[in-house]
Amino acid sequence: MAFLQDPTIVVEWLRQLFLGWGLSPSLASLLLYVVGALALATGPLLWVIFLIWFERKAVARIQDRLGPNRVGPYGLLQPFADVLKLLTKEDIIPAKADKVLYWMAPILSLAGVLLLWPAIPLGKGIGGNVNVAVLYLVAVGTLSTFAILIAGWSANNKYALLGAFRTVAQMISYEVPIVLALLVPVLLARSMNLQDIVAAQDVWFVVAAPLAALIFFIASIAEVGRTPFDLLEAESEIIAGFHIEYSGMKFAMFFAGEFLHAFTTGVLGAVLFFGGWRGPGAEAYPLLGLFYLWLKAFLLYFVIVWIRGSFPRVRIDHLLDFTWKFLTPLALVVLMVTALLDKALAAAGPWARALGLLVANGLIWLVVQRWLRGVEKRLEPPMVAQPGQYPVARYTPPEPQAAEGD
Amino acid sequence: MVTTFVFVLTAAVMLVAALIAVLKDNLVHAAMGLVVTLFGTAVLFVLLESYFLAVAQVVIYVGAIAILIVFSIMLTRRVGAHWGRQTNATWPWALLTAGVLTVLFALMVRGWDPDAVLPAAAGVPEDITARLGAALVDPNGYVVPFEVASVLLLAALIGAVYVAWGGRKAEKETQG
Amino acid sequence: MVPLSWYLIVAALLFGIGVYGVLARKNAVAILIGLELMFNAVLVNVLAFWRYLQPTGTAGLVFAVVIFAVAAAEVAVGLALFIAVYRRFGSSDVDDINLLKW
Amino acid sequence: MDPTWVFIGVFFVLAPLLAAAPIVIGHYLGPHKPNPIKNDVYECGLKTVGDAWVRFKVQYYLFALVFLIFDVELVFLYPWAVAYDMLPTFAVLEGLLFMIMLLAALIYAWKREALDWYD
Repeated sequence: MAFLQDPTIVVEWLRQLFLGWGLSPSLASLLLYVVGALALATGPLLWVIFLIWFERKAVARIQDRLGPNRVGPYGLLQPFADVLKLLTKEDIIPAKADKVLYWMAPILSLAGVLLLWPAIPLGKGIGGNVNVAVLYLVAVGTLSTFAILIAGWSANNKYALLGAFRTVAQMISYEVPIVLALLVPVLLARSMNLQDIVAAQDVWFVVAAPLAALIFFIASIAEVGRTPFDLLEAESEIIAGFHIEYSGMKFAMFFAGEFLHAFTTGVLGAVLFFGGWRGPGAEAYPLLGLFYLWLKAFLLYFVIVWIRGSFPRVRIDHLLDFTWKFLTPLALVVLMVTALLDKALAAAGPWARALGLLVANGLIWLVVQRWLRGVEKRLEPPMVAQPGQYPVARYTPPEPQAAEGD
Repeated sequence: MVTTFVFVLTAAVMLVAALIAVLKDNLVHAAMGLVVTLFGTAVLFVLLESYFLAVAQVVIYVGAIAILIVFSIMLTRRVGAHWGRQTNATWPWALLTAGVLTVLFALMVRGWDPDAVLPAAAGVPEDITARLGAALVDPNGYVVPFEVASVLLLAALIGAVYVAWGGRKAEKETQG
Repeated sequence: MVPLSWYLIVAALLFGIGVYGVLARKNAVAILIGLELMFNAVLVNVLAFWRYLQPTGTAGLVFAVVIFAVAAAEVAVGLALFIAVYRRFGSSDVDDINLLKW
Repeated sequence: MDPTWVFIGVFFVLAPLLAAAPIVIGHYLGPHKPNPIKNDVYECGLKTVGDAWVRFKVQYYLFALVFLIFDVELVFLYPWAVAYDMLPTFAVLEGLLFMIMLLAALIYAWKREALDWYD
C-alpha cells in the first residue's frame, strides 16, 4: 500500500539493493539513472506496437473495413508478426549512399521522439522535473528535423532529397506556431517546468487558452506529418518521401518514430492544456495520476487517428499558407491578448481569470470568422442554386502558368 | 569528478567535430561536424548550469542556423557530384595565423583561475531564467539591447528577403 | 568543479579552428561555418565567465542572448548574399567572385 | 549538478542505443545478397534519369530564413513569460512592442510574397 501512495520507494529500495552489492553511492545513483532511463525508454517503445495495431484497427473501422483480424484475437498479434517480418528483411543499403549518415538518420528519428519523455511529468513527484522543459521539447524536436534532412541526403536519390526539403520546410514552418502557442501556457503558469505547469492548472488551461490549445494541436499534427498534412509521404499517391531508399528495420524505425510522436503529441497536449496527471485522487495516489495522464493522452491520440481517418490531404501551397498566413498571426494575436489580459486580471481568482480569457478567446475567434468569411467571398463566386437543381461545386481549372526554370 | 569526465569528453568530441567542420571537403559532413560542435557547446552550457541558454543554443543554433546552412549547401550542388578541393591556395598562411592566435590565447588565459575567492561557490539561483526575463525588459537593466535585438532581427529579415528574393514578378521577369 | 581556464582554453582552440576555417575555405558557406565556430567560442567564454565570476547576476546571460541574435542576423544576411551570388554567378566559391579585382 | 540533467544526459546516451538495437539486430538477421540492380537508386522502377540534380528553389531557403528570425525572437520571449509576475505594466508593454516587431517582420515577408509557394 505504501507503494501506491509513494512509488518512489521503489527507487529507494533499488538504491539500497545496489549499495548492498558494495557499489559506491555515486555509482549506485548512476546505475539507478540507467535503470530509470531504460524503463522510461522501453515503455514507449513497447507501447508503439500496440499503437500500430490500434491505429490500423481504428482507421479501418472508420473506413468501413475490418482491419487486422487474422493473427491472434482481434488481430492483436499482427504488429508482432510485422516486427518479425521486418527483422528478417534484407537490409539494403544503396550503393552510392553516404553510409554513416544513412545509418544515423533512422536512429536519430526515433531517438528524437524518445528524448521528449524525460521532460514529461507522469504523476505527482514522478517523471520529468526539468526547469526549462518547454524549450527542451522544442530543442529535442530539432533532432527529428535533422534526421529527415540526413535521411533525404544520405541515400543519394534526388527524389528523397526533394522530399526531405519539402518535409523540412513544412516542419520548420509549423514549428513557429507551436513555439508561439507553447508560450501561452508558460505565460499562464509563469514557469517552463512542465511539473509547475501541471500544478498551475487548477482550471485546465484549455479553458483559459482554447485557441492556443487548438493551434498547438493542429500544428503538432503537421509537425509529426500525419494526415491531413502528410502529402510529402502520401502512401496512396506518391511512393514515399525522404525515406524512399529505406527498407527493413530502418524503415520501420521511421514509422515507429512517427507513431510514437503522434502519441507523444497527445501526452504533451494533455500535460499542457488538460491538466496532465491531475484528477480526483491523483495527489494521494500518484499511479492514479499516471492513469489519468494516459487516459487524456489516449483520447487526444484517438482524435488524431480520427482526423486521419476523416480528412482529405491538403495541397502544399495551402499547407504552407495555412501556417504562415493563418496560424502564426493568430497565435501572435492570442499571445498578445493573453499577455495583456492576464496582467489586467492578475488580482482575480483562477476561475475569473480563466473565464475572462475564455471570453477574450471567443471574441478573437468571432473576429477571425468574420475575416475568413470576407476572404472566402473574395476568392469564390457565390454558389447559387438554380430552381430544381442541387447546388454543385464549380471547378474552375487554374490558369495555365508558364513553366519556370531556374 | 563526473563533471570533469563529462567536460573532457565533451571538449574532445567538440574539438574533433570542429576540425571536421573546417577540414572536410564534403561540405555536408562539415556541416554535420558543425552540428556536433554546437551540441557540444550546449552540453558545456549545461555543465555551466545555464540551462536556459543550453536549450536556446540547441533551438537556435542546431534547429535554425544549422538547418539554414545545411539547406544552403544541399540546394547549391548536384546530388552525388564530386566535391573537389575546398581549401584556398593560401591555406598555410591561414594555418599559421590561426595557430599563432590560438597559442597566444591559450598562453593568455592559462593562469586565469580566480580560485581563492571563487564567487562560483555561491551557485546559480533557482529563478535565474525569471531574473533574466525581468532584466531583459527592465528600464534600468537591458531593455535597450532587448529592443535593439528585435529591430536588428527585423532589419536582417527585410535585408535577407530583399537580397535573396525579388518577389514573384521580378523572379519571372529575370528568368523569362 | 572544472577550473575556469579549461573552459577558456577549449574556447580558444575552438576560436582558432574557426579562424582557420574562415581563412582557408573557398566556399562561402564553409566560411560561415568557421564564423559560427568562432561565435560559439565567444559564447563559451561569456558563459564561463558568468558562471565563475558573477553567477547570481544576469549580465553574462544577456550578453549571450544578444550574441544569439547577432549570430542569427549574420547568418540570415550572409546566406542571403550567398544565395544571390550563387544565382547570379552559378558558383559558390568566393575565389570566383572577383569582379572588383579588375 | 541538477540530478534531472544527469538523468537527461544518461537518456541522451541510452535512447540512440535503444533505437539502434533493432536496426543492428535486423541487419544481422536478414539475408545479405546485394547486387548492383538492387542497390541502385530507386526512381519509380525506371533507370535514373539524367544528372541527379535538384532544381534550385529559393523558396526552401526563404522559409528557413523567416523561421530562423522567428525562432530567435521567440526564444527571447520565454524568459519574459517566466518572469511575468515580477514585471510592471511598462515591462509587459515592452514585450508587446517586441511582438509587434515580430508581426511587422511577418507582414513584410507576407507582402513580399516570400511566404508564397509556387511551382
